[in-house]
Amino acid sequence: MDNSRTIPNTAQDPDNTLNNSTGSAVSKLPSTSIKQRLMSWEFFLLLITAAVCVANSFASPYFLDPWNLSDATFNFVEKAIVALPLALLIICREIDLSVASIIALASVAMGYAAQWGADNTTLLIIGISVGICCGLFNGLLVTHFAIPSIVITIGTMSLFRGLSYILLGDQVLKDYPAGFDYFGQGYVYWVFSVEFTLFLALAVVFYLLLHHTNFGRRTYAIGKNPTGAFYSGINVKRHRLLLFILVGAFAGLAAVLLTSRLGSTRPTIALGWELSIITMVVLGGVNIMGGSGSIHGVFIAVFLMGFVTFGLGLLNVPGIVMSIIVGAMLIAVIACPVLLARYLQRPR
Amino acid sequence: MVFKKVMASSLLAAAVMTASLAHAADVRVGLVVKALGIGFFEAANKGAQEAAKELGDVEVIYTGPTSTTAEGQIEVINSLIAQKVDAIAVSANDTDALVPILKKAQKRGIKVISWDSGVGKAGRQIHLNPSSNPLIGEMNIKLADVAAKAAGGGKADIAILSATPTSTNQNIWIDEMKKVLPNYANLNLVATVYGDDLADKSYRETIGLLKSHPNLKVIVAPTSVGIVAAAQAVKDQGKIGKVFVTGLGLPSELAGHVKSGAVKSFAIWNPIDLGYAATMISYNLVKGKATASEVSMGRIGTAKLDADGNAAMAEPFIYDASNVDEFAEIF
Amino acid sequence: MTQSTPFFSLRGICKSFPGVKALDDVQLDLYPGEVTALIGENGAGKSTLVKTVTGIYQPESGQLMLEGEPLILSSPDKAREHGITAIHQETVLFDELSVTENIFAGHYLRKGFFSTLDWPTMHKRAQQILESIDAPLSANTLLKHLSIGQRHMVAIARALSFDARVVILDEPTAALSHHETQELYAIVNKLKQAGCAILFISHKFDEIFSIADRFTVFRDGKYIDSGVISEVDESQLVKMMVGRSVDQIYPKVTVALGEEVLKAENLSHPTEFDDISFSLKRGEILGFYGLVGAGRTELMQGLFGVNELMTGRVSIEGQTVSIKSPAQAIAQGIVYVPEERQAQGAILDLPIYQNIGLPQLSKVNTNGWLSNYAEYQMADKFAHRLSVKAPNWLEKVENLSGGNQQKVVIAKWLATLPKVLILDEPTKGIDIGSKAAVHAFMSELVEQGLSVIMVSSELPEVMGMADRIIVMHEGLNVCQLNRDEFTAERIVSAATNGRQESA
Amino acid sequence: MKTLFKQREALLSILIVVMTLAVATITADFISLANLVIVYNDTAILIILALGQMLVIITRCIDLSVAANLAFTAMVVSMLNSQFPEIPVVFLLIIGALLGMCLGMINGLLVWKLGIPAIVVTLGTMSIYRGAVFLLSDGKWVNAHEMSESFIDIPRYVLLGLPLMAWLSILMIAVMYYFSRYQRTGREIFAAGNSPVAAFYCGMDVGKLQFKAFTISGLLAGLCGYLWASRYAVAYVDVAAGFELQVIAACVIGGISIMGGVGTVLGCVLGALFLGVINNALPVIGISPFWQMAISGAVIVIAVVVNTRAEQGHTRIILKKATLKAA
Repeated sequence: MDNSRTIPNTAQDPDNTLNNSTGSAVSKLPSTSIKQRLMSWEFFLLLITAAVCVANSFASPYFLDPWNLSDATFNFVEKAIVALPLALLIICREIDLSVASIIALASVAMGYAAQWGADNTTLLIIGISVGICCGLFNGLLVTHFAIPSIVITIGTMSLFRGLSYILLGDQVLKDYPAGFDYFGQGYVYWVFSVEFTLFLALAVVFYLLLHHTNFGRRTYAIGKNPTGAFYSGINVKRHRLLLFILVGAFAGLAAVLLTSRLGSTRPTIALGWELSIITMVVLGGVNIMGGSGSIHGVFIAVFLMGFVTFGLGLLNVPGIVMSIIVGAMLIAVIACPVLLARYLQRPR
Repeated sequence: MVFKKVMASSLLAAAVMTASLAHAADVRVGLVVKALGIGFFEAANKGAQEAAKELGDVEVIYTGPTSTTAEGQIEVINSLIAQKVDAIAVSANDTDALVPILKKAQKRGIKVISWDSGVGKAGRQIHLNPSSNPLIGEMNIKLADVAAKAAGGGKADIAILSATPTSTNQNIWIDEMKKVLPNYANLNLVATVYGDDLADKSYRETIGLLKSHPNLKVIVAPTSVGIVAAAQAVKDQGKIGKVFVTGLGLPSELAGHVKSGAVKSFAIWNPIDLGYAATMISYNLVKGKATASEVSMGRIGTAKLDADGNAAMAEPFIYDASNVDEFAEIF
Repeated sequence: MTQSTPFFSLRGICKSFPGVKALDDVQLDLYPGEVTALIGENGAGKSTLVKTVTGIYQPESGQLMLEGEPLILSSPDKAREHGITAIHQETVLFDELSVTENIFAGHYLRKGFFSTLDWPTMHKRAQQILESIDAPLSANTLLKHLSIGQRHMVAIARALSFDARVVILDEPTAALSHHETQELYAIVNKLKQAGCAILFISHKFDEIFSIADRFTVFRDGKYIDSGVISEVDESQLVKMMVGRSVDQIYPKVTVALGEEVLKAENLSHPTEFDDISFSLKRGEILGFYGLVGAGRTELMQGLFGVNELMTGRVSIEGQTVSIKSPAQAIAQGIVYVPEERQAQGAILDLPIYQNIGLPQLSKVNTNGWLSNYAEYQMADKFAHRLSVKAPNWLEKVENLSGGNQQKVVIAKWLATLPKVLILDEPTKGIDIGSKAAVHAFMSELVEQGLSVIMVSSELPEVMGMADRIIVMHEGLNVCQLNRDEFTAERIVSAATNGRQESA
Repeated sequence: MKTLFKQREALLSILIVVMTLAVATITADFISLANLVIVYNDTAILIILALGQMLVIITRCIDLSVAANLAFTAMVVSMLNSQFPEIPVVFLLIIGALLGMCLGMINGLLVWKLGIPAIVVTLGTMSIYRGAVFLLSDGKWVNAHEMSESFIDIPRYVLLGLPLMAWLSILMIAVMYYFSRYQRTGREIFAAGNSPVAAFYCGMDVGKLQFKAFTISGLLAGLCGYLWASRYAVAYVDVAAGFELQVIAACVIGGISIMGGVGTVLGCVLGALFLGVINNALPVIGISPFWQMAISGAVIVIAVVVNTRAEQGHTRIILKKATLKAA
C-alpha cells in the first residue's frame, strides 16, 4: 500500500482532500511517439492514397485539374457524409444496412412536400426529420428487443425502400422550389462545392466528437466491451439509440444533397449505396466487430476510394471493374496488417 | 491535418498544369448507353464506330453503367466531362435526374444530345427519336391487334411489360399506346408491369400477369430485354398459341421465339443506324454544321428538328417468320 | 494399494501469459486406480494445468509422459485419443444441443459406408451412462433446460463415454448438493476400480481426505510438495498451500459500526432468489457465503441495477431508492466489483486511466469535452492509492496481471466516492500479494467509514474479513451469523444442505 | 423448449398455408396443383441457396457473395454452352458446382486463415466476383438463342408432375437434412456455432468448419448458377443482383439465429417457401408490385421480433420452486 491516509468514504467528500493523497509525484500524461504515429493505419492509408494520386496523374492528363477533382467529389461526398456517423455506429458494435433506403424514403417525403409548396428550409427539415424517424425506428427495434442490428436493418432496408415504392410507384417528383439546387449543385468558394465544404466541416465535427468528447469515449468503451461499459454505469442502450438516430439524421441530410443534385426523386434513388458506404468505413480502419477505428482513417479512405474510382473513370474503365478493384482493395487492406503481424511474430 | 495540406498543394499544382493542357485534335464523342452489355446498344455502338470511320477524325468513347441507374450514368458523364470530350450522346435512364449534370457539361462547352431515350429539354440540344413517338405507340398497338386476332380474335385482354418505371422512352410510348387504344375496341388493357430491364424480373412479372389475368391474350413489351423474357415465360407456362408476346426486340434475340410461336411478329428500327445517326448529329453539332431546324445524319439523310429540338430517324420495321432469320444475322 | 510407477506424469512444465507465469517448472504424477488431489489456492495454476494436460494449452517447456512414453498433446483431440479427459470447473458444453450430443460431440459413433452417425446407439449408450451415474435425465433433453448440477452430470457422463484412462475433475462438487456429492464419490470409486488415474481438484479438505489417495500442492504456479494423503493432516496441507498459517493473513480491524447505510427488504426474483432482507452499517463488512450458483452474484447484480426482474425495497441512509440501472446505483453510491473481471469489471482494451475515469466522465471532463489531462490526474491518484503496478497509466488493462486488473477495477469505483462497495469474489484468480493488498485495503476502507459487501466462496476469506455472514443456499437466505458465531461447520453445513445447525 | 422450436416451424407452416388459402379466395386457381408446382419451382433456387447460407450463418458467419457467385457460374456455364454446345449439360452442372465451390473456398480460406470477419470478406468478394463476370463476358449477354435446347429444357423436364429443378431442390433438402443430422461435419458445424469454446475443447477446429460451411454454400451457389441461367434463359452481369439479401431473409424468417448455432433445415426451407409464396401471391391478388418490397421487409422485421421474443426470458433457475414450476 502506498503512504496515503485520506480515503474517500462518501460522495460528499470534497475533491480537494484527494489532492493531498498523492502528495509527491504526479505522473504526467505521456504523449504518443512519432514512431507510433507513423506505424498507424491512417498513415498507411495516406501513403496508399498519395500513391493513387501520383499514379492517376501519370495515367491521365485530366486528373490534376481543380475543377475535375471538384466534380469528382460529387460522386462520393454524399456517401461520405453518411459514413461519418456510421463509423461511430460500427465502432459501437452495431451496423445500419438501411441507410440507402432511408435516403430514398427521405427523398420521397421531400418530393411530396415540395409538391405541396414547401420552401427550401422546410424541405431540409423534412429530409432530416424523416431520417431521424427511420433511425429511431431501427434503434428502438435493436435496443428494445435486443436483436442484432444486422438482421433488423436487412429488414428495414426492404421496408423503407418498399415504402418509397408504395408512395411513389412509377412517378417522379421534380417540382422542387427555385434555389433548392444550391445544396447539391452550388459552390461556396471557387471549386469548393456546398456538398464538399459541408463534408469537410462535418468531418472536423465528427473528429472532435469521436476523439475529444465523453460521447466518443463512451462509444469506444461500448464497442470494446458492452457488458463492461454497462457495468461502468454507461447507458448502453440509450447511447446506441442515439447513434442510430444520428445515422438516420445524416442519411436524411444526404438525401437532401442527393435530391438537390439530381433535381428529382425516384424510388430507386441511392440504390445499393449501403455497401459502398460500409466499404468506406471498413477501409478507413474501423473494425467491423466494433471497438476501434478513427474518423481521420475514414476521411482518408473516402478520398482513397474517390480517387481510385475517378482515376479509373478517366480511363473509361466500366464501373463494375472499379468495383473489383475496390473489393480487392478492401480485402487486401484488411489482410495486410494480419499478414504483417504474422510475419513479424515468426521466430527470428 | 497533413492530408489537407497535401490536398491543397496538389490542387494548386493542378491549377498550373491545366493551363498547359492542349485539346486533342480529334473530335471525341462520348456515347453513353443505359447499361453495358445490352444487345441493342452493342449494335448501336457498331453504327457509331462505322460513322467514326467514315468521318475519320472522330473518336467514339462507348461507355455506360453496369445497371440501368441514373446515378451510374451521372458518374460516367462526370468522367467524360473531366476528359473534356467534345460531345456527349446519351440514352437516358432517367429524364430528369440527368439534367443537372448535362447542364454542367454544356456549361463546360460540351455539346449534348440524347438519343433513343431522351432527357429533359434543358439538358440537351437535340433529341434523336428512333422514330416518331406516336408512330411507335400505334405500331405496338397494331402488333397487339394482329396478335390478338391470332389468339382467337374477339375481345382480348392485353398487358404491357415495360422496363424501369423511370425509363423515358417507355413511358412516352405507353402514353401514346393508351392514346390510340380507344380506336381498337377489341383490345382491353388490363395491366402495366415493370421488369426493370432485368431478364429474371421481367420473367417473374410475366408469370404474375399470366396468373392474375387468365383471359390475357397479348403481352406488349416495348423493350428488347422484356420481350425475350416474356416470350420465354409464355413458352415455359405452356401458353404458346393462347398468349402472344409482341413489342420491340432484336431479330437475333427473338428468332427462336418466332419459331416456337411465342412471338407472332414484332418491330424494331435499326439500332446500327441509330448509333450511326447519333454520332453524325454529335459531330455536326460540334463542327457547327447544325441549324435550329435541321441537321445531317450522314448516309441516312437529314433530320428535321421541331421547336424543342426533337428529331425522328425512321419508321420501325416489322419482323415475322418470313424475314426474321435474314436480319438475325445483322443485329 | 499404492503402486510405485506413475501412469501419467508431468515434468518441468512451464506456461506463462502476459504478465503472469501461470506454471513454473511444475511436476505431477498420477497412478492407476488412485485419486490424486491437487491442492492450491485460486490462482495457484490448477486450471492452467488442467488445460495443459488436456491439450488446450501448449506448455512452453517440460514434458508429459504416459506410461513412460513421452507425449505431445497438440490439440484437445489428441488428449482424448490418449484417454485423457477433464471435467472443467465451468462446464463448457453446448446449450442448444441434446444431452446425447453433448456427451458424444467430437467422438460421434458412426457406422456404415458413409460414416452415418448412429443416433439410436448413441442415445442408448448415453442413457446407459446417465443411469450408471444415477443421473435422472433424459438423453433427449436440450442442455439449456438443465440446472448447473445436471450439467455437471452431463459433463461426467461425457468423460465416461470414451475409455478414459486419466480423468481430471476440476472442482466438480462446487455446485453440487450434499446428495449429489455423495453420488459423485460413488462414480469416482467406480473409476478407480476400473483402473483410471484420477486427478481431483478441490478446495474442500473433508472431500480430499475422504476420497484422495495422494496429494500434490501448488502455490503461485509452483510445485510445492506431494505425498500420500494418509501421512498428512489438514493444517500441514494448509501451510503448504498458503506458505504460512491461515490466521495471520487476514488484517481484520474492528471498526465501531456507524448508522445504517443500506437496507434491503424482501428482495426477490422469479427464478434466482427469494425474500432476502438485510441491512448494512457504516464501517461494516458483510460477507455472503454460499456455493457457486447459490444466487449471490444474481442478488448483488440486482442491488446494482443490472438484474431488471428483481423486486423488493432498497433504502440508502433511510431513503427508499429505485435502482434500475448501474448508472442509478452509482448515483446512489452503490458500486459493484463483479466476479467476471474481464467481461464485466474492466474494459481490457482501454488504458488504465480511461478505465478509472469511465464511470464519471461527465464529472472529470466539463461540458462533455475530454480532458485527458484531468482524467489522467484523477486516475493517477487512485491508481497510486491502490499501488497498481504498471509503467504508466496509458498501459492497457489487458497487459496487467489479474491482481493489478482487480486493483484498477477497485480504483475505478473508489474514484466515484461511493457509500457501499460490493465486492464479488474479489480475490478470485489473483496472486497472493494482490490478495493480501485487497484485504488490507478493505480494512482500511471500512476504517474510513465505507461499507463493504463481500461475496466469497472462500471460507477462510469470509471468516477472516467479515463482521457478519449471510449464507445463501439455492437462492434463499438460510442463515445469518455474527462474527462471534462463526464456525466453519455451521457455515459449510448451511451452504451445502440449506439447513441451519444449532450452535 | 424443443417443443418451442417445433412450434415455430409449425407456426410458419400454418402461416404459409393460411396465406395460400387467403390468396385462393381471391384467385381460386392459386391452389391448383399446377400452380403450386409453379410456385414451388419458382422458389427452388431460393431454397437451395438458403440451405447453404444456413450453414454459414450457423457458424456465426455470413455469406454476402452467394448471388455474385451464382452470377459468375451462370455466365461461365452459359458461355461454355454457347461456345461448345456439345458438352453434356450434366458436365456443365458439375463444372458450375465445382467452380462455385472454389469461389466459396476463397471466402472460407480468407475467413479461416486470415481471420478477417466474414462480412468484410464477402463484401469484398461480392464485388470481385460480380466484376469478374463483366471481365469474362465483356458485359455481353448470353441470350436464349445462343443456348442449346437441352441446356434450357433439362431443368424444365417434368418428371412425376414436378420439373427436374424442383426435384433437384428436394434432393438438396434431403441431402442437407442428412448432412446436418447424420454427418460428423454437419453436426460439428452446429456445435461450433453454438459454442466455439466448447467445440474447441471437444477437439474441433472452428475455423476449418467455417471454411467447410463456406465451401458448401459456394457449391450450392454454383449449382444454382446453372439453374438460374437455364430457368431465365439468359446470363448477364447483373443476374440475381441483390438476391443475397433474399437468401439471408429466408434464413432469418426460418428461425436461423444470426448469432449462430441455432436453426433447422426445415425452418430454413419454410422461410424460403414463405418468401416464395409472397412473391408469387402479390401479383396474383393484384397488389401492386410496388408493395412487394415493403411487405417482405415488414415480414422480416416481424419474424425477427417474434423469434427473439420466443428465445428471450429464460434465466438461470436457482430457486427450487422455480424449478418445479418449469418442470
